[in-house]
Amino acid sequence: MKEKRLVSMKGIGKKFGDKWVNEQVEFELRAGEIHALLGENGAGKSTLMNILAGVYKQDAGQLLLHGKEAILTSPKDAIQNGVGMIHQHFKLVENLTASENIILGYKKTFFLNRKNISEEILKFSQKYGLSINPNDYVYHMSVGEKQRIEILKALYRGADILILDEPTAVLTPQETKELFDILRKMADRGCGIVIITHKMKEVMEIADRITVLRKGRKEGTVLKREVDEQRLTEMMIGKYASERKMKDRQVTNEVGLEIENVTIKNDKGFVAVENMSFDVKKGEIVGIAGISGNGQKELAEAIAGLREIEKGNIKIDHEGIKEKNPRQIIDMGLSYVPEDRMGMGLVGNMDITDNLILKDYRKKKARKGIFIQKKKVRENAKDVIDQFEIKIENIDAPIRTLSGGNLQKILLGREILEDPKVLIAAYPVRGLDIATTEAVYDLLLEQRNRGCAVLFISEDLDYIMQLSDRIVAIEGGKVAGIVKPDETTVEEIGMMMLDGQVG
Amino acid sequence: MDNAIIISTLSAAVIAGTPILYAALGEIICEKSGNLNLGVEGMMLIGAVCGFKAAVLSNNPWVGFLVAMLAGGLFSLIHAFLTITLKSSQVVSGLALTIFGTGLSSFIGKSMIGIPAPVKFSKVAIPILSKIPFIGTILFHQDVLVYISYMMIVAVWIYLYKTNMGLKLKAVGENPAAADAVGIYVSKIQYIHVFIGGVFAGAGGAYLSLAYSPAWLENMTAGRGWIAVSLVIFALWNPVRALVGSYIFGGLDILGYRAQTLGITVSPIFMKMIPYLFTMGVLIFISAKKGNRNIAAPGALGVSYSREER
Amino acid sequence: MQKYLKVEKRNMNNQYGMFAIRIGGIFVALVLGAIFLIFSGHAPIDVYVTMIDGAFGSAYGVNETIVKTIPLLIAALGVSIAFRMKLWNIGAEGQIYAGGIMASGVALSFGDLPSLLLIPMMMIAAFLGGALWACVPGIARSFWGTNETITTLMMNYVGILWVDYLVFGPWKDPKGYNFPITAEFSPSAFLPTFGGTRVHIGIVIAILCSFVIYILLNKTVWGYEIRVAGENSDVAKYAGMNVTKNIILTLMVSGGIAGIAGMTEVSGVIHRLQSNFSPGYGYSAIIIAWLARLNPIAAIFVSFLFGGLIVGGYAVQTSGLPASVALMLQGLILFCVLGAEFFTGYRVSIDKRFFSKGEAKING
Amino acid sequence: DESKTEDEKYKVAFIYVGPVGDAGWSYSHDAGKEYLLKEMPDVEATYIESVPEGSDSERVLTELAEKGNQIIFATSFGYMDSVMNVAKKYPDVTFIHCSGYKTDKNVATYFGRMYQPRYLSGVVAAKKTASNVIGYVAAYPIPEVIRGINAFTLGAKSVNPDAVVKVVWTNTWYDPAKEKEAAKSLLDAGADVITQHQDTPGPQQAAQEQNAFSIGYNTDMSQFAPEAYLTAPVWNWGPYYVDTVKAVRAGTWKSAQYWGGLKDGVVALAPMTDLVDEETKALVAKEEKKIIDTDWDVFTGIIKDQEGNVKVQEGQQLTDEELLSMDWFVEGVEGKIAE
Ligand SMILES: Nc1ncnc2c1ncn2[C@@H]1O[C@H](COP(=O)(O)OP(=O)(O)OP(=O)(O)O)[C@@H](O)[C@H]1O
Ligand SMILES: Nc1ncnc2c1ncn2[C@@H]1O[C@H](COP(=O)(O)OP(=O)(O)OP(=O)(O)O)[C@@H](O)[C@H]1O
Ligand SMILES: [Mg+2]
Ligand SMILES: [Mg+2]
Repeated sequence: MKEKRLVSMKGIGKKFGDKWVNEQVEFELRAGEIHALLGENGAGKSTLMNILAGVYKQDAGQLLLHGKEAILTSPKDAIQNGVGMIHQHFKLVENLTASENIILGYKKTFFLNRKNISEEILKFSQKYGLSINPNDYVYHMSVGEKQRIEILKALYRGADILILDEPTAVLTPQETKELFDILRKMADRGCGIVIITHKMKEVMEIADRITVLRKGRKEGTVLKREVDEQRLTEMMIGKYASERKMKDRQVTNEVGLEIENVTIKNDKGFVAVENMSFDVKKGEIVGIAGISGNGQKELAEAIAGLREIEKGNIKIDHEGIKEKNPRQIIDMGLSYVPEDRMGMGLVGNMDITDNLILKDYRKKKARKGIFIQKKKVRENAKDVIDQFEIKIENIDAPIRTLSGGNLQKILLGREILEDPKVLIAAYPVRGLDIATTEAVYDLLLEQRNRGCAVLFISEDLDYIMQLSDRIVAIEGGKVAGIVKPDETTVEEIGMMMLDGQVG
Repeated sequence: MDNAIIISTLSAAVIAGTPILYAALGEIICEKSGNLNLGVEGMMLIGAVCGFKAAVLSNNPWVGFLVAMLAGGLFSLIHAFLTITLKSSQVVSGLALTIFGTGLSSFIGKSMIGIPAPVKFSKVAIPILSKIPFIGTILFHQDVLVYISYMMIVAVWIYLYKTNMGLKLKAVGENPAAADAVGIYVSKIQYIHVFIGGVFAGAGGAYLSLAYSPAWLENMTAGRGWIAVSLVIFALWNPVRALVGSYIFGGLDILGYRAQTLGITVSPIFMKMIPYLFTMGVLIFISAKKGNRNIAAPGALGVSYSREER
Repeated sequence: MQKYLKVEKRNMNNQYGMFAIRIGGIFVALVLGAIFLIFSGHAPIDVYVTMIDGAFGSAYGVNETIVKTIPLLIAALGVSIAFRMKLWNIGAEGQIYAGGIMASGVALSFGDLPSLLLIPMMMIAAFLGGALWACVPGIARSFWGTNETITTLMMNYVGILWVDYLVFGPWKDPKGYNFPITAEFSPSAFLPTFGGTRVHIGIVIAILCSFVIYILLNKTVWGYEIRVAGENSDVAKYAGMNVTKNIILTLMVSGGIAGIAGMTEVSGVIHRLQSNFSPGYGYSAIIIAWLARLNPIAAIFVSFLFGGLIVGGYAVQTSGLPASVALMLQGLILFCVLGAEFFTGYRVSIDKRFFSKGEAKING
Repeated sequence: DESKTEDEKYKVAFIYVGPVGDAGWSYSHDAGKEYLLKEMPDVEATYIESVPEGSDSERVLTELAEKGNQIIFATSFGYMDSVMNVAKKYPDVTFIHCSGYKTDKNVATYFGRMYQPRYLSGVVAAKKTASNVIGYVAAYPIPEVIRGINAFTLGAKSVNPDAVVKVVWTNTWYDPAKEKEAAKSLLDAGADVITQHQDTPGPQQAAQEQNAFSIGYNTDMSQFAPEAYLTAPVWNWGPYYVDTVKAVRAGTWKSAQYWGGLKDGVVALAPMTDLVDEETKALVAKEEKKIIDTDWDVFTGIIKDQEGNVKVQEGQQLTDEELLSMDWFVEGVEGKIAE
């Protein structure tokens, strides 16, 4: 079998500061294949692909595209060589429309004929079976839609090398399935596709070949049919993660968090959560299942006091929070791991110590009079780093450049150390590798077993089923059904999420 | 107030607004690319002095006007180099540009002091339009540079909203990483538009030294560059609103004098405060009404883009 | 060109390296300046010697540079506080004027009081004046999100005009032949000076302020809050901080400190209120705060050097250089110092990929 | 200072509040400096321009004294305190302060009776006006400006009792565009002759554009508005500077409050253009002679203020003190002295 080689990367090395994050990496992509790139958080996957996409310049090694050596000095060079990358954080201009984003920088005419363009883009998208509304502004769009725009953007530029960096992290199962269908179709047309993901199941489903990176170096490239999940995990982390033990929980019937007929509006002033009611008992994990954008964010923010409750009330430990400010709610025992780590939970430009005291800088343990006891809290930070196995080189450096997994550990560590009465965890494992995911779930279970009321928001139904004691399916801001995992199926919950019907 | 006085007041407002209109248009274009250039005052002075000198030497006001634009543009490249290539703070670079421009302009202008403009732009009535009652005299009995400013509004509006380049510009100003990812040369776009901003500021300066009060005097812009910077926010980065804003500002600026001739006895010092208080008031009003944190500011305004940053 | 270069971010920890790069920047400025000076018919070495000599070459020069440093430093401290919270207070100039007005008001009304009482009163008044000036933009920003860059700028003009109003009107010195100045303050309103120099106690106040503000910003709960809110107000709200209150408070403290610069100027140097008493200290303060990277201790040195730049700028005029050239030299030095900052944060190297052996290569 | 050798130059310094390039006040002093250099080649003159009136002036003055200047001319009112402070420390240096009122052993003041040529220019304006409305663009309500307006009005009234002088305050010394606007507002309000107490030619240009007439200030401004310009009251500091430097050098100088008028040549009315008719020229010449040759001066009674109250009795004259602190308008001025 002699296939056309689209990409070969030879001996690639890249360093940030003085640290090599890619070293001697060999990578090859053939036409018509879907090639999965695996590795722990921080293994250097995104960096390697960014080199391929012209974003970073490698410090060592050679890059061949379509058989010829290429020196990429900018993404433009990469695009001209048929490389299109869909980044982990979408690179879309929020206040441009879909079609504007797609043609951006590519149309050579002087005037911009929006009408023609949107017709053209509509046809183009239909050709690939990617449904979008060309005149919609990006800030209106769901994640799935945004991703389709990104793919169209690459295709529109004639890319035959397509890189997707964790495309499924934010998608619903249905959306993921659609995406995979599309990717397969494109591969069949002769494209080479690289997909980075942390979800083994997906790798086994979609990939033809798999390359594993470990600590910046290549661990190996294998054919999917020759390996299984366990073997891959071993390649990634050197050992196989053990089965999770669902330790016995402290059975109580006491309510920790109560949502009572709550109505909440979103940023644009529309009702996002309508007349919602449920409760979370102490020592219980309640999973919220729903397609993202159906009120989860608004609900979580309202509980944290960051959003006004229009109607109804929310009670933590039987005490209403309606007239309380975020500070008071924190003091009542709420911990909140928000969906947007860097946008809300952590400050990228501050060091780990400053980030760890974000919630209790006012409390005794961090403060003396008007002063913050930097020395003392720095010592505490070291303990946290050890306890949660956070990989950090310089404790006084801003946390901005840490990998997603480490950031999440910092965030979770901080919230859990508070010994909360109620813990909200919104998409806590998004973008995390298997080992870290397991670690996070263990932490959540630990909290539950300690007697904390945990509200767990996720779009991954498998995990919700595994972890939750009860599941609240929501759709359109309303409760579609409350079920127990052992009394239902993934399909049933999926149905509830989609059309709000209780099966 | 009789009609004639109202007309002449409004007509004067248009003139008073024109130099700031030019500069504000330029700053809008510049800021649309995500670059905040606070050196408008300096660039206007450079435009004023170079335009004047060129007009004197060539005995042709058009040469003066073109040279002014070129000079303003070239001068702005200092800021471009510092902020785009060297990623310096845009605020500080702009302030330094004003300091430098003040010095450079008076240096260039040393030999031009006390010389009247041998040529200048005078008023020309546009045949039919100027006959329109009321509006005609106000808008169409002005000098050529005022007419050019009308055309510039339209041109800039089309450029920003109806061309491919305008789209790229918006993308660069909103999200340079996204623009970069689709192969737009972010720094090239920024250089070009900082340059255009300088060109317009130069034109605004030249309006002062070639049409408004044709002569070169050191520091003759007297703070108009700063007004232009404020106008950009006032206009929410929209050229048409900049037009309205400039004329309102120009009008408020001269209102104090008109009021005095009518025997209104409010202290002229307070009258002088009105434009500033007015700008503040309107800004507050707009933001209170919109309830939107950054209203229409380009998303990446003031931040230097660097590709490998995380 | 840029294509063949590799620009990488670096975390420079080497203090000497940083220092060397900045000195390099100044050196480049001097070379560029020299080229320009030669072209315009001046002897560069003479000009530089005069400049440095004027600012630092004699006890008198140093004293005068210190006199200049006082308002620059205090105002720079003021703006640094706001900048830490990413509040772009460019209204220090107006706050200086407001502070000057309030201090003068106290000095003119309570001239009989002893220094020990009067001067602290003036200082408090000046603080309140500056704070008042900054709280208008502060309130607008925190409640309606109004961009404070422009509102603070507008308040500058209003402040300057208020001084005009007062000195032309109600506060005009009755014995001053109707000239637009207030009466001279009573001596008890003068800040004490050192020896026969014009250096006044304001320098002690300024340096004290630097340390206090350093501690305030870096060691206290409030400093922590404004840093967090400056980085990301959503995080601050999430952490239960009262961002609305902090915006107003921070801007008021920022303005209040700048207001004190107005007080030290009228009470320490001019001894009365007059039009345009600040020649743009508020704007220079922004540059200083930035070059000091918002570090109050660094601001002491930067202000001193900046003061020297201004004093030296006048000194070179005595050797026949017009003011315009002095201004240009100042601008040039600023440009180069700013440009040099880049090299402390980035490493530039040649992209070796282009120069390695190999067959035909493709790129954009 | 006796130890100086013959060939060493005598050092004199000037400090200006504005840039030399303002074409106005500082420019007029610089012209005086140039005249001094021409007349006395062995004098070396330094100037420092754009010195703010705040704390900087004291240092600049000190520096100039340190540099061995024998005489320092401080050309703005706001330098007064600084001059007094520095003069105490340098008793051997002579300080001459323009437009102030404080003196010392080594500090004198000097100024010109600009109101005299202003009076004459009032005559010119009143003869020229057809509308009987004359516009006056005024900078700030300080005694010097008020005095000028009053003198101008008295001159105008002396030949044309129907004339009124409309005043607009700009509150700037130096903003050509704004000053032009102020003049335009006066023209729109019916004025057909414009005069100014401003440092830029903006008002002149406004007059020319609207086919009106104009009277300049500071220096001959004819080139800015050749079709409108009639004349201008101008400063002529040169001769005074020469006399002062000579006197100080000769050791004959004494501290004084010098206030020179037409007689001394410090102020003058610039040559009238052809737009002024012969009759007016003759009339002006007669008035000028009266001021120079007789005891009569502009502010000789009977003079009434705007409300019609008699401020100066028949035959009486205002004292210099009263002139220096003038804060009221004479009858015929339309406008208010702003609070
Ligand atoms: N721009 C940057 N500046 C400095 N360090 C960086 C930068 N980008 C990445 N790194 C560091 O390089 C290493 C590799 O990062 P990279 O993003 O490639 O990992 P990854 O395999 O994509 O991880 P993840 O699964 O979390 O996305 C990490 O240690 C990260 O902290
Ligand atoms: N990220 C966003 N979230 C919510 N609304 C947005 C977002 N970006 C833009 N908008 C809104 O979308 C509208 C269009 O914004 P945009 O900045 O594109 O305007 P524009 O094309 O620059 O035109 P104009 O200059 O007239 O404002 C505005 O009303 C703006 O408030
Ligand atoms: Mg990654
Ligand atoms: Mg917009």
